[in-house]
Amino acid sequence: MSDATATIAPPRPAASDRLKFYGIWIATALVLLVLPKLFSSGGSLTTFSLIGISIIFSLSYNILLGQTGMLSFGHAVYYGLGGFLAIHAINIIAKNKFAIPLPLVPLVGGAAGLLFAMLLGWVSTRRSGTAFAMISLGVAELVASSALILRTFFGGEAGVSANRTKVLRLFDWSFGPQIQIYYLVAAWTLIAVIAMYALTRTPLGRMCNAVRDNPERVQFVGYDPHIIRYIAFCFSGLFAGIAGALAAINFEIANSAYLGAVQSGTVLFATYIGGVGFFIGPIVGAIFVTLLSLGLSDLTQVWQLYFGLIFIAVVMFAPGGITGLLMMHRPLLKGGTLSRVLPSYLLAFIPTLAMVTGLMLAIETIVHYTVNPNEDSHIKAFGVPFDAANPAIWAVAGVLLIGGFIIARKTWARVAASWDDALTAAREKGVAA
Amino acid sequence: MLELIVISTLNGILFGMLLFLMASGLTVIFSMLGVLNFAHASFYMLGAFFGFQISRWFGFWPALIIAPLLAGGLGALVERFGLRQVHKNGHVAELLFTFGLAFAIEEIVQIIWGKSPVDFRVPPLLDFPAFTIFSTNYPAFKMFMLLVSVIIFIGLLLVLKRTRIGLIVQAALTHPHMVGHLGHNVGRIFMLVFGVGTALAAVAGVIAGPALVTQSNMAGLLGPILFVVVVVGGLGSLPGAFIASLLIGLIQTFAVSMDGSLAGAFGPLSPDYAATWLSDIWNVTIAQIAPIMPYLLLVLILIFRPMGLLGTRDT
Amino acid sequence: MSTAIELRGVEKTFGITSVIRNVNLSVAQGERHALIGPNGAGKSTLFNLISGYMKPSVGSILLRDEVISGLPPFQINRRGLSRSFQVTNVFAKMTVWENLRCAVLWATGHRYAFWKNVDNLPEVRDRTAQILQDINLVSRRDVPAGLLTYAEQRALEIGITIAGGADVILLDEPTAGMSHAETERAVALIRRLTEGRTLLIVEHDMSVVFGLADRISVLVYGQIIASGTPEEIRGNPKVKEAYLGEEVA
Amino acid sequence: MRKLALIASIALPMLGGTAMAQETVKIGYIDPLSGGGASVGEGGLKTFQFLAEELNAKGGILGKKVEIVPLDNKTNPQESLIQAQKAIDSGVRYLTQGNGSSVAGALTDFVTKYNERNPGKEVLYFNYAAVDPVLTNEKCSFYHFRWDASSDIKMEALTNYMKTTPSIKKVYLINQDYSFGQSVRTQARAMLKTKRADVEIVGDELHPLLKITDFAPYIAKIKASGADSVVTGNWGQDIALLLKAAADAGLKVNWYTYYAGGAGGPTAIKQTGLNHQVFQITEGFANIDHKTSADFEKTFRAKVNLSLWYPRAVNEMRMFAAAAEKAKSLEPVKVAQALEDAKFEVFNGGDGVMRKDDHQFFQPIYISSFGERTEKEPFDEENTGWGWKLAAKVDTKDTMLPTTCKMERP
Repeated sequence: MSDATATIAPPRPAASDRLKFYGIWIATALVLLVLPKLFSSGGSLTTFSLIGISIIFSLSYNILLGQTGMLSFGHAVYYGLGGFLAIHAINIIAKNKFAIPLPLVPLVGGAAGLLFAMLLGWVSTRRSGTAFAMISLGVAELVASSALILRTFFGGEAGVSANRTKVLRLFDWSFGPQIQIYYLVAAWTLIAVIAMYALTRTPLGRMCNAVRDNPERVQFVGYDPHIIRYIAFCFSGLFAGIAGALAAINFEIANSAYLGAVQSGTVLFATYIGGVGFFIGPIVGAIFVTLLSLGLSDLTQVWQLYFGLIFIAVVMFAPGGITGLLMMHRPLLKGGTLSRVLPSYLLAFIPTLAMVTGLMLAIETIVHYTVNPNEDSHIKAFGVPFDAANPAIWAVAGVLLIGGFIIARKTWARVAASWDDALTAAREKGVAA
Repeated sequence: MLELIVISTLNGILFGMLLFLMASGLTVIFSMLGVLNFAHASFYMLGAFFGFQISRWFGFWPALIIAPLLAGGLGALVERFGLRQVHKNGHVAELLFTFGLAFAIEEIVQIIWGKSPVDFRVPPLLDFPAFTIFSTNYPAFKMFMLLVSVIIFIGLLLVLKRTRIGLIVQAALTHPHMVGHLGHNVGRIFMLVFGVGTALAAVAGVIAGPALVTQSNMAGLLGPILFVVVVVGGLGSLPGAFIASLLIGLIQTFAVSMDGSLAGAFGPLSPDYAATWLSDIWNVTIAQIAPIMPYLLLVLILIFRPMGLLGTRDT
Repeated sequence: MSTAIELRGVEKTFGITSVIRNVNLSVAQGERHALIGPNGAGKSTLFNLISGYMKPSVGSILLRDEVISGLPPFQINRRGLSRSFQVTNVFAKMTVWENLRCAVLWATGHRYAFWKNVDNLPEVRDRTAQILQDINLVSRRDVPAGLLTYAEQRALEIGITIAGGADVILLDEPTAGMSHAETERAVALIRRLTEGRTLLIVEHDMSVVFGLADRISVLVYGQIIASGTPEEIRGNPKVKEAYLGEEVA
Repeated sequence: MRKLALIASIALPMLGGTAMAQETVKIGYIDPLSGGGASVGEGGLKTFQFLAEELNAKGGILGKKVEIVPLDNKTNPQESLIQAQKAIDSGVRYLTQGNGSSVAGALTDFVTKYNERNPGKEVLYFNYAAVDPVLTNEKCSFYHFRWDASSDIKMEALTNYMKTTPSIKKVYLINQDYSFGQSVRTQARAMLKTKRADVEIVGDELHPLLKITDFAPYIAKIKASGADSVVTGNWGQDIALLLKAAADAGLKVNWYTYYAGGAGGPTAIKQTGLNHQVFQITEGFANIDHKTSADFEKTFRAKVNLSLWYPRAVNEMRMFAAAAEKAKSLEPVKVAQALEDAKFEVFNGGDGVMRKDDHQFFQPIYISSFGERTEKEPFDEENTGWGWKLAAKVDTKDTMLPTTCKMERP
């Protein structure tokens, strides 16, 4: 490397940076190791396992959406096929007593995801943008419908089940108890996350970003955008397959729901709500959406409506997702001007909260009258009991909703203004420094 | 046999025209705004439910007018206060917005009208067999559906050829980049086009509601097929959408009436393979795979004509 | 001297409109060749045809005696022809450094590699750093391309074009919209960067054209009406009549 | 990742508490309570809550109050397993579910494996509506009990009825293309062959599940075949749309269905005007001439504003209470042993027995038709004015089918 490069190119990470970088991974591993000691009930272990699976799946989806700019409505195809192959693999291994332990089964799922992505991806990645989105939808419908026709392989409606304890045991781990499954999922999650992070640092990963930003220009620096999209698609399928296999191991069953539109929609929601612009985004989204979908249905009957509204709100007001919102504050934090926006946040928080509360109250009241009109009007939503027949409640809902909106609008303008202020100040400081 | 062919052709054309009613709005919106409205089928559903509710209060005929106007008005509002806000974040964000919208509309419809089918009936005026061929009745309402579709089709053609807005829309269809140069009233035109497009879908909903089923999953059932139509026809091509609509309508209805399978053609499979996936493929009849025909067609088109039947442009 | 680019009877029609009509053009190796003409003459279309963005309706295009018409853009680029765009066309969300690095990767042979750390490739770093220095954007290294000033984006545009090391460079109005001072800097930059390479440039600024070009071709209504040295063009009555008018005379 | 721990610490308490000393008998009701199947799931939930109240009014089971814990499975097998795990965490030892054989299959598997891996903490699974025959044959489990008649049993009853109905000559089979539809079709073929060899099967159609919006093409085919009867296992919109298309085309046949009485079905039949042409095969219906069940139906309708869809749920809850009393314990394994071979006078009258071999409940099966009512049919359905009328009763002994179940007992 020439001397000039050393001064011009971005500096190589210092030893301390590198230590920090590896430290984060090691810390993550430690947290994963300790977590079940803190929460040991079967339910929380299942929740953690599901979150891990969802993290791999969402990150694999973000290889498409966030990194290569491909919006897919059918990513569950590769997840599902990975799951099915894994289940069949477990059954075959158990039947023939092959010397393959359970922790290696996700590789089968990954291979299946990769294979089908290679097969189906060549045609669909020829187009990008809206056409690709529609094609992914069509291919997903095709595969999901075929799953019900190819009964021997997919097991029809009932699906295919397996017993994960019947394969070769390692160190006397039967993989019956959920705790062992948790560790299996945690290990694979760590491996997959590291692998997918590494992928973003390769020439291919960088060119994926280039294709996302400007597929036209990519052609004029020697690259075929179709090939880049195709390879990205294959990787995405590979990791989705691993996630699917882990899900199959967790549930010990694979069925057509794995391949379906709901599964594809969920991963899209998780990834986008988390934020597609940052590597960590889908991880945050996977955690958020998994917890929400497990918890929200206990709190309200119409959780899916809230789900949809949250998604629309994110698309409209926070296109960077949760992570995008948080990362916006990094320059302020660095510039030391974060404190300037906080008061306006506090100011905006109160009327916005009032507005949201009013909206929720209104929704729950309406739901009571349309869904259960003959029942007792003393209902409970989000753990709060109230009387849906009480005109005072309606009035409160109305006042909170409308009043909150009017006031909140003004405070949002203030937030925007103080934000600009703080950013400018942070930039100036940056220049001064 | 002849009976089946005649009936299937009629049914196929009917279904195709219904698809085209929706696909036309979708295509025009796509050409003008550059966004594929994922919630288009949801407006079809809204049309059906509005039609159901209004026909309860005022009868079917007022519903046929009011429901599309309502749905179209909603569509215009969605464009004005939703899509336009999202526009600055690019097409993916717009598509995702309509995706979220489709999800939310389905939920809201479920909350208001429930999840089971509602009792949306054919108006008594049209509740009689129009004619009988080979002892099979053909309901008058279906003829009415066909008529409405054809009238709207002709009306659409006239509007496109004869009015200023129509000319702008046509220009947008052939030269999407020119839309940006429309000047200051571009916002209003977008709103209008979106409103009219969704109103067309709602018309389809009102007339299909009584004939088929009015249920909260109707959008989810039809949506994917609708997108197949516009991709197969060629994104942004109105004639393409027309041909693809009829093609898919006919393919689906004819496939249903065929019992052929590989086993039928080449004799039963050797018993050695009876329990393998090969036997699934071998014994499946064409009728069984009728509903996946559109998707098979999609894949074939993509392999041989990636731009669609009459498509000229990439997205 | 051998020819770098040769166009033989190239025509391009859109529907019934013909935009390029029977164009024959040859640019010698190492030559700086300017393409001028009034607005709408088809200069950008000609660039699009040569770079593979469009396919000619009739005729053929050769790059160092090899037919390239009909090849996709990336194939042509890999054969050593690179172009810039009239409207800035960079990777807006990526930093200046990453923009240039993307343009270097194929040429350094890393292609679709997914097993190498892109930060650990010395030759990529060297070359990117070199280009970054060449286009004077070292101080803007970590700024997303979308946030650069117009002149900086134009410089980056040129940087991306030459970064792959192509020896035939097509520049489409590289100084359009620049101030006088910026234009002078840009011309100096172009002169330096295209040293020893073949350059085909579309330009409206006549001082740039006559200061830079070895040869000039004049395109009017899709046809080349004259080709020659700056002096020949200056003196060509047809050119004067059709295009330059009193401006040069 | 640090965030994960934080979020988890906030969110987890709501995902599952700890099992406390049991003052109540908790029954986890796992069925769709949101999404497409919710109307059905809600109806079932109200039924079980009504039955729980009925038991509590009599002092509960072994002095403990019965509580129904609603768990939304979104008609998704994976989600059902999560919900089952959640229920178990919160101290539920009895699960009940009915909608969807795929869910039932997954739950049986889960419960069996869970009990194997957690001896002493067993869980029982009461199935009130999933009719896939494999659940009491190949995939039978000691921990699974089914109160609904399996689809094979229903077909056995139907074909026994057909045996005595000479007017049926040409039968057309149309079914949904999935395991249940398949089993209806194959059983119909096999059983008709032995019982009524003269009946001609003029058509055998499988169509995709819940994907068809217009059945007109299928009706054209049925018409062309000259069938006089159609046998179908269709449910949900697939039966409503099928009948609608038939009425539109003026098809005059008798419909023998499994689920024409499901939610929305009666409305659809009334709409088509197919008066007493649509038959259903059930273990009971409102207009059976039986005093106590008619009284029950009246109170139930007044309270819940629904007709009783699941007479079998009544059997299930009452037999559960009886078995617990008999075993003098609420330990699932003991309750399960008490349930085996339990005899029971069923809700609509007649003998019922929970067969030990496969944990399938056997009961009288009724064939009824839907149409205008006489004074013998007091109840209508879905406010249509029409009601179910008895066509035939098949006795318990005529529904007994052999099983291939080889049950593993603890």
